[in-house]
Amino acid sequence: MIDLTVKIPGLELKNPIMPASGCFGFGKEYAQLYDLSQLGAIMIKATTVETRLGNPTPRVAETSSGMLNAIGLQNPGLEGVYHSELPWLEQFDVPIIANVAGTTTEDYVDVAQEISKAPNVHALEINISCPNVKKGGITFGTDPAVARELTRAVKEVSSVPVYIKLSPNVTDIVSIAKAVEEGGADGITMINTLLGMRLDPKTGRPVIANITGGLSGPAIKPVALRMVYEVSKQTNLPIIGMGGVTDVDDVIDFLSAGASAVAVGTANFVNPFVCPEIIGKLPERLHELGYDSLEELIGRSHRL
Amino acid sequence: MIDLTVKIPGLELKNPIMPASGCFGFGKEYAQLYDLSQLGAIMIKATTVETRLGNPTPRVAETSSGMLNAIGLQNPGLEGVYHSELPWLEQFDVPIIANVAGTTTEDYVDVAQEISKAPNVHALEINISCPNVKKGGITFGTDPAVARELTRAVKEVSSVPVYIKLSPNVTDIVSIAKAVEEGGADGITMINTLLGMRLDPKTGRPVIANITGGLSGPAIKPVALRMVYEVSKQTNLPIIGMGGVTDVDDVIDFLSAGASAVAVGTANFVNPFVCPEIIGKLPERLHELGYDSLEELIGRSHRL
Amino acid sequence: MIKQERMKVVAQQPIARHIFELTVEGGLVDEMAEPGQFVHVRVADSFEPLLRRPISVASIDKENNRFTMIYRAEGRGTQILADKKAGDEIDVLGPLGHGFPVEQAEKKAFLIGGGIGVPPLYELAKQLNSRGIETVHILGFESKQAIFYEEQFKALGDTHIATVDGSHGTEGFVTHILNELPHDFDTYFSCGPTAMLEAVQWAYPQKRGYLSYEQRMGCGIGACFACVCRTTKSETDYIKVCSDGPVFPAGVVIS
Amino acid sequence: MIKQERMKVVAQQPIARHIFELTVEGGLVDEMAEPGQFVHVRVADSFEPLLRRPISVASIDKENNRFTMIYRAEGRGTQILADKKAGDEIDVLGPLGHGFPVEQAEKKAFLIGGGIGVPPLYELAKQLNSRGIETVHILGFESKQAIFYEEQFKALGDTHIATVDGSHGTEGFVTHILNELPHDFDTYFSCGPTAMLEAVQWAYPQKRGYLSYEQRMGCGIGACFACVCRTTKSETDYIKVCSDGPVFPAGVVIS
Ligand SMILES: Cc1cc2nc3c(=O)[nH]c(=O)nc-3n(C[C@H](O)[C@H](O)[C@H](O)COP(=O)(O)OP(=O)(O)OC[C@H]3O[C@@H](n4cnc5c(N)ncnc54)[C@H](O)[C@@H]3O)c2cc1C
Ligand SMILES: Cc1cc2nc3c(=O)[nH]c(=O)nc-3n(C[C@H](O)[C@H](O)[C@H](O)COP(=O)(O)OP(=O)(O)OC[C@H]3O[C@@H](n4cnc5c(N)ncnc54)[C@H](O)[C@@H]3O)c2cc1C
Ligand SMILES: Cc1cc2nc3c(=O)[nH]c(=O)nc-3n(C[C@H](O)[C@H](O)[C@H](O)COP(=O)(O)O)c2cc1C
Ligand SMILES: Cc1cc2nc3c(=O)[nH]c(=O)nc-3n(C[C@H](O)[C@H](O)[C@H](O)COP(=O)(O)O)c2cc1C
Ligand code: FES
Ligand code: FES
Repeated sequence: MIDLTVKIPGLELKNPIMPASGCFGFGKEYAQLYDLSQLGAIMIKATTVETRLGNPTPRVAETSSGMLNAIGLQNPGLEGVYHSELPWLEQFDVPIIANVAGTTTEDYVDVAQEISKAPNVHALEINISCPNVKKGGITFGTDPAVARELTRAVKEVSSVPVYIKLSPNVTDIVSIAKAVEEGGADGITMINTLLGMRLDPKTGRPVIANITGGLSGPAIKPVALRMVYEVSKQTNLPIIGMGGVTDVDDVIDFLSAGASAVAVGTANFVNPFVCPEIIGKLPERLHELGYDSLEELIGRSHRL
Repeated sequence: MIDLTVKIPGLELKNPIMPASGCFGFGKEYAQLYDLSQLGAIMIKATTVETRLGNPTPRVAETSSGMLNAIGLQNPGLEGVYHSELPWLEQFDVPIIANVAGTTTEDYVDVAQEISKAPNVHALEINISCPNVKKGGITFGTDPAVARELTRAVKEVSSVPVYIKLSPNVTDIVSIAKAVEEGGADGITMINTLLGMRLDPKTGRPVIANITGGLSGPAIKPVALRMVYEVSKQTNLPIIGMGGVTDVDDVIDFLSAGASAVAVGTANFVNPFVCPEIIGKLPERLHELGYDSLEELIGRSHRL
Repeated sequence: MIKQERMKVVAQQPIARHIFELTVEGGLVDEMAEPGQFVHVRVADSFEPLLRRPISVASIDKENNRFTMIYRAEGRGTQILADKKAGDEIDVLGPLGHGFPVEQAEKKAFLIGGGIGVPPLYELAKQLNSRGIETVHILGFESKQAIFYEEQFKALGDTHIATVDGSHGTEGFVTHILNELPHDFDTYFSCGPTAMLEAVQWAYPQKRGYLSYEQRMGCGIGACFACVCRTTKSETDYIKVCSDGPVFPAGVVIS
Repeated sequence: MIKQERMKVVAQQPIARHIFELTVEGGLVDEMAEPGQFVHVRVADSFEPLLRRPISVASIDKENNRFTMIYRAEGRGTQILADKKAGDEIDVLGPLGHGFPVEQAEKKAFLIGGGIGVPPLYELAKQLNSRGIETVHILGFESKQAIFYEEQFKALGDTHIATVDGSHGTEGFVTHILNELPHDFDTYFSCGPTAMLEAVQWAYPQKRGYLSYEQRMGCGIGACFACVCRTTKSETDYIKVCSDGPVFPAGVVIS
């Protein structure tokens, strides 16, 4: 028997695979397709203090091996998530990682404090990296000092471990990672989307109503992997890696680069069964590679 | 007749298409395939003071809709380029843009001063963005103040207009663009490659000997386009845009976003005739879109 | 229930300019019920192009476990789809969304379609007719070359065609035809460009109507919030075209 | 001259485990001369996978304007290639590089190949034989299932096979065979994994030899500096496998 379990702060994962925030809603839709209890965890859609309507449409555009999105953090707000989405998810035996977003430190603190009290929320993912909102969001993720202070503030109020979600749109991601480590973060999730744009060649107009959007999918995997590798080398925080994962070998790559678990985003849209399929294939692939447990594989690229 | 000419500092281009630096050597190989005089310009491979051997192999790896490279600025050095490559290129009626690289300001200054004297070098492209050399290179491209001072130093000695090649691996590319504008740059070329990595899932080892490499090709086009759009909006410098261009509509997109000319890199490896093919298709495409001249199209996305 | 299945291509053929008729076979057909539902098609096994393409169900053949799509091959995804041949497999996710409520029609229905909005009206017309409802079809196309299924619709009821360039039928838009026809129907159903849907709604403010909307999609199942529209029902919420729609009662969507 | 051509697939078939033989037709064949040259194949019209794949010319049929490649379908590019059928077209750039100098052999040559390094030796053997040179073929494979062209080589000269697992011929590597054979040849030619090339060079320090190298490639024509090797000829320069090679005299490449 190959051991797929992973232990990171707040999370005892039966396997390292989880859907990424924003790509799985609050689970309801995918629950029509398979039993969510199979998943290692679920990262739910970003939650803000108030209901957010998000951006005008079109909100998505396809690019070479990738897509742009500018959803703009549409969500039913803390109330709705806390009182309706989270209780609904309790029927599944799966830890929830709540994605927290906001435009001010107070926003983050308010959501973190409340949502971390939900019984099935085992960790928070603080989204300081959303490229699709005008204020806040990404600015918290680009300045190390700001990121550190936000981490501190959130840590103070959270009842569960806090993971900070890093933006790839920075000169030096390691400095941000170190800053949130200083701020007391329990872990890091990375990467969020790269800021990109698509134009309609016929008209010259941006395809996405918001003009720019976040690039995700296989196109960004090399960037994500490089960043996970660097951060894992230079900090001690556990990392949940993501960016362009579509199959079991992508998961192997992120684990090798130093991630302790792996999130799957865009690929859910292409193959809604991608998470359980990867989970199903992991034991055999580990066996083929000569590993008895997942933990042995984590970070092996650094040990070569 | 559709007018394809573009005038930007130092360059009277018969059309806006040129091969990007490092993807076309010094022209000799592609000259076996077609007449280089068809090209708007040629951006030759980076030149450093001394001969550089570059990085160990493997130097390239394929990724989804992209590739990584870590050539490491292999080149015959200033002497070789000045006395053998550039004179050979004089047989073609095409302006040369010399790509200048180095590890210290003095390196850049020395190469810029000399190479700008070559009769067919009409402009310099200062590569402050190469991700594949340990020292120098990219560090000049990530700090606005350093970039500004380097621009000043190079401008002082150059006999031809100076374009600065920006790195996309920064938090705020506009601040770098503005800094080089202050430093006296005549134009900007962008973008260089995104820093990325690929692992071999069998072994966990990086595929590229240099561990990380620069990501290019269609995968990065959305990022490149977004950056050109932002820089064009916030500076007055002419831009030569690049990143993932493979066909005439990609060229239309970069021009729409504000580039005055467009360079084609990786696509030359896939289709060595890509530059003349795009040049051939441009007039008809402009006509279809209702434009009589290229200049009218430039920056149209900002005017909508 | 939503299924994901590698379905077998039974037939594919061009039926008008850039328009293809594609019939596939598989167990997923069992799940199909309402006309106006759609499927989300993955056109390649690779991740390039990345996203699935939403295509309406144009007709269902439960007996043979088959259904037919009619689509315009325009962008790179649909062009790849157009290359599929009998015997190939394609990955289909569906059926998705809520379709046209056939039970709402009483005696006579107007089916108003434009361009690639026409296909779902065909299965709708079949189902309405089999319930004894009279259907009148008002269909708009770009030009004569773009017209498809005229005969098939005629076999089910009165069929009026408009072409933008006047090369066949009435010159102009479907609204030009609507203006001429008596309003002797109880329910209308419409699918086509948003501008057409708007015009149709304005034409019949007093009638019961159902409109099928388009939006760019990510997941196609309601999870990603890509395909939203504002709605008259709530100031603080959107509706999702993929899972709440694509068919909505007239007056619900703010487009 | 180097040409880029959409060549027509004439035939494709599996000839050993994961090994395919692919014959294409077109004017580009006119340009082929030396055995050991290669072509750079674009396996899809899209940019995914992005890069061309370098494949050696395994045999040339000038009369019918055809040439044959033999390759292992392993990664995603070669797997796509393996799906091509007679009648399909593939985009071929070539012929590229410098091949084996057949004129260097005097009377008897050893042709030493390993795995997917074997294919170019076949055209080489043909050309040497047609010049009256006796050829001895020493070929290494993983296992019996991986062997191809044994009969074809036998028809041209003495042929010795080694398999790593001993399932056919000598157990072990080609070097095990080389140790047994008399050194009664004037020139050797070799293509295969770098470790094999090294071993062969060590085995015959006094002989004239030519070795064909592999490297990851970008452009395939000498412009991108991806495919370099250090060389004994210069401390300050590299040689490029794609345009200076892939065949180099023994002793030139530092691998
Ligand atoms: C519910 C629904 C039902 C549809 N039914 C049909 C049908 O029966 N027949 C038919 O021909 N078309 C139908 N369409 C439109 C069809 O989805 C698009 O024409 C198709 O996705 C375009 O893909 P492409 O590869 O040609 O274009 P590309 O330009 O390559 O597409 C790029 C991206 O934009 C999306 N996109 C482009 N145009 C549209 C559009 N009009 N609507 C939604 N997404 C778009 C694509 O899905 C893809 O994600 C339907 C759309 C929806 C939302
Ligand atoms: C001059 C030359 C001649 C060759 N001749 C033959 C031949 O006749 N038959 C044959 O089966 N193989 C030959 N090869 C090896 C062949 O190029 C690789 O097996 C092939 O490129 C792998 O592609 P893939 O799609 O299977 O793998 P992927 O893993 O998808 O390849 C990813 C990238 O790595 C490159 N790559 C992977 N393996 C190699 C390799 N061994 N050498 C060079 N690049 C590689 C690919 O070209 C591609 O750019 C030759 C290589 C060279 C350099
Ligand atoms: C449609 C969409 C919506 C997203 N919404 C969120 C979000 O609400 N919060 C967040 O932290 N990340 C969000 N992301 C980013 C993903 O969680 C993930 O970091 C990113 O897409 C990279 O992974 P991928 O390439 O596997 O998609 C979103 C991504 C997509 C494609
Ligand atoms: C193999 C290779 C070598 C390169 N060498 C250089 C170089 O020497 N100097 C430079 O400024 N950019 C270099 N680049 C970057 C390109 O000029 C270009 O900025 C980048 O590849 C993005 O364009 P593309 O996507 O069209 O390739 C190189 C790119 C590649 C792929
Ligand atoms: S497409 Fe994802 S919610 Fe509708
Ligand atoms: S592959 Fe480009 S130089 Fe050899």
